[in-house]
Amino acid sequence: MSSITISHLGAGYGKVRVIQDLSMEVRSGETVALLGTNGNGKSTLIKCVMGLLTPAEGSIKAEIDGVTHELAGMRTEDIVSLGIALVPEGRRLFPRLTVEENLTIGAFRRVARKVLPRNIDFCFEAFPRLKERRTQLAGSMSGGEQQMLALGRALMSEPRILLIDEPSVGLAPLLVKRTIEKIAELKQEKQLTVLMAEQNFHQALRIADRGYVIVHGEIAFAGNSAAELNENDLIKKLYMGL
Amino acid sequence: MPDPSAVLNAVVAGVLLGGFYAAVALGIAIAFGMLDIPNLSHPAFVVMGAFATWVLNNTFGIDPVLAGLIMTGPFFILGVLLYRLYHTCFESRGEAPLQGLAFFFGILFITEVVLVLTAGADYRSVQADYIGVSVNLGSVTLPLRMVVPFVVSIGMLLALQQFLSRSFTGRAILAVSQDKLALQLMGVSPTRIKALAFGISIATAAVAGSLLIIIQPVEPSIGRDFIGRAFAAVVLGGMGSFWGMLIASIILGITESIVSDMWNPSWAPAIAFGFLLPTLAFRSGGLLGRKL
Amino acid sequence: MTDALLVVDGLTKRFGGFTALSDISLRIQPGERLGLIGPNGSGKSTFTNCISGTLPIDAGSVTLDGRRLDGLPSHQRTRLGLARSFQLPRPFGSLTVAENLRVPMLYAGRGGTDTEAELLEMVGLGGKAAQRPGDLTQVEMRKLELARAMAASPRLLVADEAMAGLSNSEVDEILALLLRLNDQGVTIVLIEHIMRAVMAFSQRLVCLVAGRKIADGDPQDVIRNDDVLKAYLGE
Amino acid sequence: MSNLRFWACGLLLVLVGWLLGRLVSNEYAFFAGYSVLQYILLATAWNILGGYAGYVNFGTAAFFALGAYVSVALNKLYAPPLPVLIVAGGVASGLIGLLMGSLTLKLRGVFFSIATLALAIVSQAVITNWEFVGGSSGAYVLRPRVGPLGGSYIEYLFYTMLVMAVAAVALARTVERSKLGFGLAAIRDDEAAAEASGVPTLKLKLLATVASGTLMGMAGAPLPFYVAYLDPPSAFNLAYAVNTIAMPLVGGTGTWIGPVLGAILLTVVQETAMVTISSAANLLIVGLLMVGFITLAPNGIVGMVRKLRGDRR
Amino acid sequence: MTQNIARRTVFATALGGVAATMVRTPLAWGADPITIGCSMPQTGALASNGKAVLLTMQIWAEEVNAKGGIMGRPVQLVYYDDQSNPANVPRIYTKLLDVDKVDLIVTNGTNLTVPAMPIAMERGKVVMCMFSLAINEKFHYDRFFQTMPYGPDGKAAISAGFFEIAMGMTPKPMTVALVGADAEFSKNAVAGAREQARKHGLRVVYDRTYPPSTVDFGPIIRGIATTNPDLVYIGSYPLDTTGLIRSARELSFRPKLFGGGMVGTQNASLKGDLGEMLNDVVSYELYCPAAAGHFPRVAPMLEKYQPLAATNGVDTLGYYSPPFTYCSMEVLEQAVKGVGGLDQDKLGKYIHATKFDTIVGDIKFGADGEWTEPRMLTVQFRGLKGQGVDQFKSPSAEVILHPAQYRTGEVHHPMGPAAQ
Repeated sequence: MSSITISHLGAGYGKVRVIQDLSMEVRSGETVALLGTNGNGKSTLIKCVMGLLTPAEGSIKAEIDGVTHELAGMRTEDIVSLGIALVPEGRRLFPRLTVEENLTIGAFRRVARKVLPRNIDFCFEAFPRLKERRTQLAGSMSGGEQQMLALGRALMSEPRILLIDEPSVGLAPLLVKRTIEKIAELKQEKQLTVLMAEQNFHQALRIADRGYVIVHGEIAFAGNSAAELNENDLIKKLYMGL
Repeated sequence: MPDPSAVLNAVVAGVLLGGFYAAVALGIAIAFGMLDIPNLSHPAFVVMGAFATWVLNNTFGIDPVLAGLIMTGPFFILGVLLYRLYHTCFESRGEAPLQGLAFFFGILFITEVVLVLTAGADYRSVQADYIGVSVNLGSVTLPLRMVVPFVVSIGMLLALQQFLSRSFTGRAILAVSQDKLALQLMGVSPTRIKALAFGISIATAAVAGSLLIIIQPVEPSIGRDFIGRAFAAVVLGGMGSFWGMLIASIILGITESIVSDMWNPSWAPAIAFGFLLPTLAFRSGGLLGRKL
Repeated sequence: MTDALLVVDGLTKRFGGFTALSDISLRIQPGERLGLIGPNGSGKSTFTNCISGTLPIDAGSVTLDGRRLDGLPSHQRTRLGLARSFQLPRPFGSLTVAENLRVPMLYAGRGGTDTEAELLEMVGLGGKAAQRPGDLTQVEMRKLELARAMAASPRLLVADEAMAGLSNSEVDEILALLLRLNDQGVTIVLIEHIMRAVMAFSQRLVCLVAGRKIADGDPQDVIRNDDVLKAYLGE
Repeated sequence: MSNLRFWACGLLLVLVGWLLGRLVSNEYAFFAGYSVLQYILLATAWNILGGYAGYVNFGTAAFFALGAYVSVALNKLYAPPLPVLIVAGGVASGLIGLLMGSLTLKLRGVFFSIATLALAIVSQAVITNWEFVGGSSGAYVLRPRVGPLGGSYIEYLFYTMLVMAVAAVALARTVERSKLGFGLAAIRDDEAAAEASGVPTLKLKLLATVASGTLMGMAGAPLPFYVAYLDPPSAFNLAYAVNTIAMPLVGGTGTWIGPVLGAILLTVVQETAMVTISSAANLLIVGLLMVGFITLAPNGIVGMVRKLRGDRR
Repeated sequence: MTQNIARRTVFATALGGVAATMVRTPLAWGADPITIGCSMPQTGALASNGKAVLLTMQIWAEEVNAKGGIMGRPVQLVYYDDQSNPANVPRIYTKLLDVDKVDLIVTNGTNLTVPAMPIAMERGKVVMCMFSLAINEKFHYDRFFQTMPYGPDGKAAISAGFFEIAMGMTPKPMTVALVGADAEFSKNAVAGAREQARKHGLRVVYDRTYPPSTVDFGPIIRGIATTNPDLVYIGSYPLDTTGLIRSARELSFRPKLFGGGMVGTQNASLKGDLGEMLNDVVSYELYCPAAAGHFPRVAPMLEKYQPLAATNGVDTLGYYSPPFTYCSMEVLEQAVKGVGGLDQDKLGKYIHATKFDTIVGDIKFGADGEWTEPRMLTVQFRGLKGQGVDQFKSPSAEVILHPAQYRTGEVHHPMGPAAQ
């Protein structure tokens, strides 16, 4: 069992408040999409969950196997140790390490070290391209391959909850589609709880159970199903100014 | 046309010398190349390592290389503490580069003076069976005094290379300069990793110091002679790359050796450094550095 | 057709094995208000960097008012009248707000008659002249970033996501500012995610997806273009 | 400080220096004063590149020693008056700065720093092998007893240095407030943004390197007369590089007053330590002071004063 | 004394800036002291020598004061650390002379003395100088005196003995290699040797210098060996002396005669470190046990010096600087007593006119304040085994070859293997 409950969260940078009084939850085994265009607070929210940004107010509770942890105020390293992993926006690979080194470093977490060989095999099976390029430097790969590596690297830490920030960034449409499908596939195989921030609305909804639309740091709409979100006008207005 | 065996001898001597330079530069390759910490005082720690080796050798008759290895422990702790100070004062405030340089200049002075005050200004040297002995391989004469440091240096480099590429901590050290935030997302504390890596970098100074005192007697102020050479080797080698640094050290060594032997020793360091300027100007990534 | 102010022809940019921009061609008329859209990572910022000379290009050419810009360093392009603002504001932190404007005025002021004070007044930073950028709010910082670009008296201004992270009313402020500038004869390329602003501003819209130009034309047509919709909303 | 006040102060300083010189009977004041002024000049010169543009030069000793050795060489050939030697030393060091800068200023700052370190080592080797200026055995430069203005020669050296130091500080202050100063500050804060604002960064950095090198060379030109004997290890002494970096940092970079304050503070402390604690411990104090200052007041004295005044620069 | 020095070090270290008072040796008596000022390197490259010199001066002062001072007045030393940097020297001597108003000054080393010369000359002060080479050739100052026993022709004196011995060997040597460090003393030593070689009709087959920062001397020795010289004359500083000797041994380079003006072979720790590698090496000395019979007062002084040196981390044998430092101080003492005051003019004239009986024998100063007769000892190391300092206390470890009046043995050549 693994879930995240965010209540009355407020956060920002310096004097600028990006998120106000935001509450939401990700229940165990769900894939939840966080929708909205750039600059509305999706990344800020993700940063708060990962401890990269300390929230000004509110709480972020993570429940993993019956134990509840308050994430607000915890250090990133400790949050990762709980079994929460993030695939960051822009992938943030270690460009001068090889594919395999990038994967291995993903398994730094104690629990993950023991199952390193199994997880590497899993990644290579899931992403055959990575196996072909195992000795290549991560920085020299194409965008799609990099996104696969970033996903694989996050999985290496044996997470229970996976956060993904903008997986479609910089990818050609076909690759976006494949990446999104891959996420669904991995989630299934690894029994993960997934929170995915994504601007690509339709692609995200293909795999999401539910979704929240964030506008100016507040939840503008909470859709209990993909269909509900699909039918909402707010999205088109927000996205295309129509 | 110079005698081929003379050339061979000069080249071999240069390789051995370069191996020793690599031992001094290794710590800088880690601190400066991988962690972005401009530790100008590293050579002073090398001299401190030499004095520590002298104490152990002189009082307990411990073999210098072994003494150097023993001292890696205390030096590691010293390095961790120094990094903590550096981190709190500069890195965490985000004003590292310029102030950091001056900070390490200050540390260089302090280390030197502490040595003068505690160990005196006299020359210190160690005793070991291999000092003063040579072996002959065909027409090449190898003084063990240079061979032992070369072997230890290469050994240390290999061991560290293995540590960096095989262990989790090692890989985290390699990664920390590339993307601190991403490393945090792997569950690693960048500050802890950097402290550890800096500790290792200072620990290598203990070994390099023991090698230095095997090669020649030391007195507190000689560390300054190595600042230029060691930094040059690291920059020429492409900052974080051990192999690049080793090759650059050996190039420096061979140049010095050949120029000394065949032409005029007086110009040896200038020519070695002469390499550095054009390399910096036209190939700023160094000789070998992983591309990107 | 009048002579274009900026002509981009076959611009291509690669990073290692990754093609960030491929064969982009674009003409911008004097006085035009052009919107440049595209999902995150589609190459918009790389495009800005390539035409402003921050990044060298691998193929193609960039011409401003008949003058080839290829190989010219950024500062000369700025002096020729091509100014840009940065996506994340990059003010000169140790200088005051007024001094931030003085730098381009001194170095690229192409006979512009505005003073620092007038410019600051115009962008609404009138009272902040003596403050340091570190003390400004997010929106003020954006305004400073724009004001600094304007201080170079540009003929073409590339505004790179000048509104990201701002509130509705703040977006309107910046928008009004840009429109006023355009009134004064400055050609503007607006790179933006906030569609409301883009639609309100642009006379013409260009859409980049994965480093390719997939649409160029009337804004209303462009956002109804299937490819654009797909790129944004997915299939 | 207004322009008028600055120039008044500068003039006053020269006058007071001259008057004090008339009043003070012991020459120690001139020798010590010379050393303080020399470091004011060096620190100010370093700060033009290091403080204003943010490029750290480790090679102060190279520029400084070059000025000194040009002076030795010319003195041996024609024995021209000191001002001529100073100009020549400045020109030579400025040219080296130009050469060095055009090769390395395109690089990231840290590579530039390492390149300057290499420059110091190469130029020391060249001087060591240049027999005309004494090579490694050193050169004797016998100064006349009496300076051209009457009074002892060291008095003359002191006044010369006083004028140069005041002029350098005035130059630095002018640069700071000029178009060039704004350009350099922009480069220091954000090089890409500076380019985008039309600042020709490479040209300005070169200009700063040349100005800085020229002043360092001028600072070195009178040195042979001060020490009477010059050999490469003392001309290229590491102390010059260390002090000229430490002084602006301790005083505060980015403004003309910082290096001045830093130079005065550090030279006075070093001198006091040297003539009171007669052991190795004097260097320890200097080291500890340097480290202490840099860790506790990272923006130097100027930064500290500003903080106290509540200005958040 | 031990305690005094140790306490001072601790005190200065601990209190740092506050400890401004301990420079002048505190004195109990009321009489106005005679102050002797000097600049003495305590840090940097020359600290090793500077510390040994200072220690000897303190021993001397202690002894003089114990005997009741000079003319009833105690002596007091005022010294500052110039950090081995000549640029600090002018300030130190003007401080000493104009502010501290010391009565007498002493200087040490060539490049740390020259900067003091104009200052002393302008004030008409007697300069008692130690361990410098041919300074007064430039100044011709009649109140300058130097106690390093080079004699009137300094540059030649360093190498004269070596070449005289070499030319006495059979068969006569034909070729010589010259090598020296890029620094003041060694450069001059080699320049002198070049003259000597020409005088004796030797062919110079190698003549190079090397930078003092050289680490591996193997290539230099190889370079010399390829020219196959009969003699190798070296001008070097301590670290390179060690490097050159070690490399020559390791490469089994054994010319007929090897050595010369090598600084460092006089230093206890380097002697002990090189040990048997020194066998058959020829170098210079100012004093060694083989000469003890000629200078009976040196041994008792060194007995005082040696334990103090050990605790201060300086040269523990003290054959090099201490006897001649002590001698310089004795000359000053006798001159002040002889003149009956501190009048610098009279002191200068008195020192020129008098033959002094010192710890290192009778000396007389001639033109330019140098000794009238050179008295550098040229020695050859013999019969050393392994490493260790103590064996150097035996008169047989160093055989004096030159000058004739002190000779204790004949030259051994060609150079044998290290272990004999």
